[in-house]
Amino acid sequence: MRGFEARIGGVPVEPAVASHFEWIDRARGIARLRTAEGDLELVVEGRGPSEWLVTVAGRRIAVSIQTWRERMLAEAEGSARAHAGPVEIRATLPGLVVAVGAEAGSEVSEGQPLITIEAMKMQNEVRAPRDGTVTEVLVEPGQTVATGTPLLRVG
Amino acid sequence: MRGFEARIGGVPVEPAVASHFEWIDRARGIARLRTAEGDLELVVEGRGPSEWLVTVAGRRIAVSIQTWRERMLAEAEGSARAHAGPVEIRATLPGLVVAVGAEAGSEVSEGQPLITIEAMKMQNEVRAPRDGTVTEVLVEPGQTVATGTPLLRVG
Amino acid sequence: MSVRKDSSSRDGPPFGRILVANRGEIAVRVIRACRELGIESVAVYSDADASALHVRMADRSERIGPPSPAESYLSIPALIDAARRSGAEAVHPGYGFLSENAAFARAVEEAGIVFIGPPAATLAALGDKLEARRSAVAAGVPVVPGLLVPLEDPAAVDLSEVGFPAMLKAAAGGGGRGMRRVDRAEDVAAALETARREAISAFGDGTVYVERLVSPARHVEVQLLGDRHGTLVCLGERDCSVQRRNQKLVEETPSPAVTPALREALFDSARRVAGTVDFHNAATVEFLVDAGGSHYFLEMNTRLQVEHGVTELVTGIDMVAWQIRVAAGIRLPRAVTEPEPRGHAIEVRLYAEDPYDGFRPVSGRVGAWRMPDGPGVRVDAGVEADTDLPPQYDPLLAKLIVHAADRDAAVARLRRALDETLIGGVQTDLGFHRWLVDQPEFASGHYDTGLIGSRWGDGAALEDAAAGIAAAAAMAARRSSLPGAMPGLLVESTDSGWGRLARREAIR
Amino acid sequence: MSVRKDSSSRDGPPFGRILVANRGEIAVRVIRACRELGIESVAVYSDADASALHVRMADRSERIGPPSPAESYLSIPALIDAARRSGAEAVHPGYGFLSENAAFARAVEEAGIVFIGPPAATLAALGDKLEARRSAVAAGVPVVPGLLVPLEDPAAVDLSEVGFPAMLKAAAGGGGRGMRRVDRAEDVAAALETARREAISAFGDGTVYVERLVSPARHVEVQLLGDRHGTLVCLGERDCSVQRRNQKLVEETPSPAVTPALREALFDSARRVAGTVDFHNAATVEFLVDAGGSHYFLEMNTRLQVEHGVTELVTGIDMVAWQIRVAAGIRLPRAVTEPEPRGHAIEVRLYAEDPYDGFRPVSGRVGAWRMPDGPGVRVDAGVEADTDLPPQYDPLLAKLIVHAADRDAAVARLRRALDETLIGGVQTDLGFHRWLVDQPEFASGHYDTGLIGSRWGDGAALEDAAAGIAAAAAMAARRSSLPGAMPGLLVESTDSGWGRLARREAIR
Repeated sequence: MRGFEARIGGVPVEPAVASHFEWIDRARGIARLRTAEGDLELVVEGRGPSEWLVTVAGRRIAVSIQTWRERMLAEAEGSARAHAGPVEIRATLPGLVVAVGAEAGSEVSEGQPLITIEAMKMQNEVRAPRDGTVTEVLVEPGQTVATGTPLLRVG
Repeated sequence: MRGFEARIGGVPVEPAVASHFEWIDRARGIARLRTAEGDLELVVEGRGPSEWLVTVAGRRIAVSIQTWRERMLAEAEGSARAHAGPVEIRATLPGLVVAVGAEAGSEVSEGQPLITIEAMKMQNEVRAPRDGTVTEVLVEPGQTVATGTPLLRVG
Repeated sequence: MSVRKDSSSRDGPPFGRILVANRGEIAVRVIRACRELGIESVAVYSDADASALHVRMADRSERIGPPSPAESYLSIPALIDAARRSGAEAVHPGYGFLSENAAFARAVEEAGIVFIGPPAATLAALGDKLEARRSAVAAGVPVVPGLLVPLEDPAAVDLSEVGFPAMLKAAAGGGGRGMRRVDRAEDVAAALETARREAISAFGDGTVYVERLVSPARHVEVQLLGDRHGTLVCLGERDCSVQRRNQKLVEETPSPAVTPALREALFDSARRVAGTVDFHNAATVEFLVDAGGSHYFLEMNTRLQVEHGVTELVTGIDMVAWQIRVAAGIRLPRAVTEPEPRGHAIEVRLYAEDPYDGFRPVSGRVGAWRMPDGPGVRVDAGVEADTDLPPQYDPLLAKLIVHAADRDAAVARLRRALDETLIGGVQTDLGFHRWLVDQPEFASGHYDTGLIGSRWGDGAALEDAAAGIAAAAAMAARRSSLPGAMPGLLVESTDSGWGRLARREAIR
Repeated sequence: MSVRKDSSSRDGPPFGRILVANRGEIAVRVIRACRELGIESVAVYSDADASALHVRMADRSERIGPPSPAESYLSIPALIDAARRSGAEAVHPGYGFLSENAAFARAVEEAGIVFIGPPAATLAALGDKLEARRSAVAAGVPVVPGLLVPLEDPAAVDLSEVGFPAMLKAAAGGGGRGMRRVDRAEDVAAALETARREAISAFGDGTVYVERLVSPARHVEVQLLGDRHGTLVCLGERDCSVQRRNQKLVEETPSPAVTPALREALFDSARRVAGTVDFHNAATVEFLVDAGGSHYFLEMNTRLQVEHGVTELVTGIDMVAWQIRVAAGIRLPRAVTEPEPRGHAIEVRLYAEDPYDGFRPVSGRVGAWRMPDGPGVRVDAGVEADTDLPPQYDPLLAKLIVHAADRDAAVARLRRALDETLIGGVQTDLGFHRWLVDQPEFASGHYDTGLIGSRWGDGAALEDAAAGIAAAAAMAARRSSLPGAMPGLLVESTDSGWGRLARREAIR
């Protein structure tokens, strides 16, 4: 397919056989795909040229469509990130910080609860991703955080 | 209003007092207008910079928004057209030509039925707009016409 | 014909696959019924409809020809081919197109496929309106006074017994086509000519007859449903008196003009007419009701009607599902034969046509498309946003149907739903419906088939308030396109306060 | 309080203007009811909602503060100010936010405005779930075995009589907040800590009590409607057993688990509980039903519930309209007090949340938004296409409600409606609902509150078929963006034939 490869969660995926693709509402990503099993309507949203979010039967699936060159570049970058020092922990959901159980300098072990975020209805624990030392705490109780807000760093 | 004038059917119209205008769906022309009487949702579709079709309470209204310079140019052009010789009669609805009652050279009088077009459900007569001589017949029975298709010319 | 079911059992779908021989909203309606019954649906499309909503909603689709209806949706060979190719066990014809065409029903039957409708012979008998008039008379049902034979040479017939004004009608007619009003004996010849031409063009048969014009009149019809086992049920009446060019625009049930006694009489007449033919399907018997409450048989259609939805809402019976089931030989159960109507339903038809210019059909492309929803609102649509409207087909876009506990609540709900509706790209009849819902005649239920002609005409001239709003919006839109325009405040703020709300008054 | 009507007359609107003290779909629902009743509606909005659907649909609107709920939708002074400024005669609180807040009801009453709900004293009495438990016991209604007093020092109480597993519950609770399951006595102290913190945060009151965990259990509730003249009607029950984190996701009526005898018992208990308080409004009495068919009172809410729509569809009664009318002193007529339920209705809640990740709420921006319509489908939505979802608020996007003649038909209709639904921009629970409707437990009606936990978890791993389709679509989309791409055929045509249709099987 013109040198593109599809990956989901980093794993190469063989695209379904499809004979036709058309946009029904391009601005909002509604598209129609004809496969051997029939026509499907999907939502296909671009996040830059190689990153796509495809909603199939209600499930939103992140798909990378990359050329060989793009893949090599991305892997090099990812590899560089993995070897970098501190881990930054970010909020995975929007909510209110209700408790912070660590401070700069705390020794923490993998899985230890560090911060409690209250989303609309629930108390959710943010846990240490690995053993280490907290180098910086970036939020405090009472603060509202969005998805992706940096919470703290573990060295 | 920055030198613009609004006209409907060629007649200047005083715009309603409005404090806010925003697009809800710009691609399709859905907009919200705040007037002294409350908020309204409308469909506002552009046909070139100065011609707009605004649907208010289900009625589609053609509005010209022109600067003084644009208006002068348009009027000069319209005046030139009005003095030109033959009148071209065009279809005002899509349909099937089922009868043609004139040929080149026919003398016709204002209001005389010339062509019958069958739209989905009805026989519709196209009549002579003024006295004159038919100079050209451009369609024949059995032909399908779209809105705006030239039907015949009267000299 | 393979009848797969002979019991009222609802185990398993009545058919495996159905070809839907239609387009637009009715094709969508039938496809939905198939999906709910677990039946695969096969859409058909002309080249103008390759990406149409009904094609996208069906499980499969078959191309049947170029845009011209004669070569696609009216082409019996193309449809039979499509049914065979797709392996369909039954064909649903919808309404219009070939739904009442005896030759099509026969071709379907001969292909070993079930026609979801009556036997071809019934269609042939009912297709001749004049023959149907004679049968009704024989069954003791009142018909509109007039001829029981074709009108051939007007000079040879004494029409004074029919009386004027009179209506010329095509014997093969339906849907308002081939009809002409005549006010004086001397106009008959010319009108006959036009009516014949229209009838030949629409139906391939120029036979025309004449009836007295009943006016003022209400158009009231009775919905029937029958199975293959002799069961016949009346699912109530519908009032379809809001018409332009003899075509329905708004329908409601129950009819505000029908008393319990009249309802009994209408049901009795409908049953008598239905008894003259063999059918197992949805069917409608249409009547005119005059100012004195007398009713006259007009015609019987053994197919689904556009306006079946109001009956579905009030009875709670899914008529399309039952049409399909009875075609498979399933018996109507008591839940259907003893309907318990509840509340009041009104349908308005949203057409691409210009009510400010004689309800002239328009084609083009629908842009904005926002339909109402919420309690008691049903929309059966054949289009969505950004849909081309081919000029070859009927301009019906959607049906907006409301249901509420009583008529006043239904009218209020309809007004609310119309307020929520936005359509762009083409002129529609939405403005007419918004006007209608505020008319005292409609609010009180006291209207007749003359309402549009006498009260609407081509609509009121554009009011200053609406013109001013249109001008303000267009000016703001133009300014929003200028370089450096700010979003939001795009018109001069001369008054940001909120006055006493008069929005509806201002723009109706 | 000015009560404008004291009869069942429906001449003229019950109020002139109502402030809707809520947002999202329920604000839209109340605004629609106002419009149909001829009442002017006043929306309120925080800065995050200035262009929200409920604001655009209302006749007028009032800003009440910044996005934080505490400073806007939960701010009593801001709402009272808005009501006064707008000249509202009544306030409808919707559900959630301040709908059960006695202080708010009192403030509204003291401002001389009608609170569409019960007297403040009733809210105060019912707000304490522990107090409500004691009242139910006194009224002879069975409650879940457990404490009738707060749990303060777990070490000082013998919980063996309650039994394990047990549930800790906030006395001021509701909506699943402040609840914790405890499996062993030694876990009580830690769980109590968390439950208290959640309760204080959510309700400002850390009182917690303990009940035995009834499992397996069905969550069944009875809908009541009462007027100011002592009339009280049971409008049937709803089954709300499909829950995640003790919050409802799907509701239906009638409950497949309720026999006529159990229905009588539930109605009797509901009336007894309702008799302990003074109310004139919509109200719900919630019960657990165990595997043996015994029922236990949980709580009573004297407000509209999210799931009121299924009851409206089956009874044909517009509950919001009647809530408003009874608040104006209008008497419930016989059409309401003698409901005639018809058919079966199911509601699924469309939330912006990730069912593949613990139903985690998500915020963002809804892009594509295509809701189903056609027969038997009702959508009550709070958003439309291109709508921002502020992170501060409940992620309910819309309720999709279906109605059909019986439960099997309703399930089939729900499946069809879910098939038609497309939402982009954010992950929603649509995939969960599509899964649910195909589960044998759901199809047969034999499910309980443990269904999601035991059968869904975080959903199945992504299947190869769905992954392949996503990959094909993304690849085609990328290729469609390349210079020189042709519309239409954007993927290589390796097979243009149509195989036997297996679309649903492939992607479910």
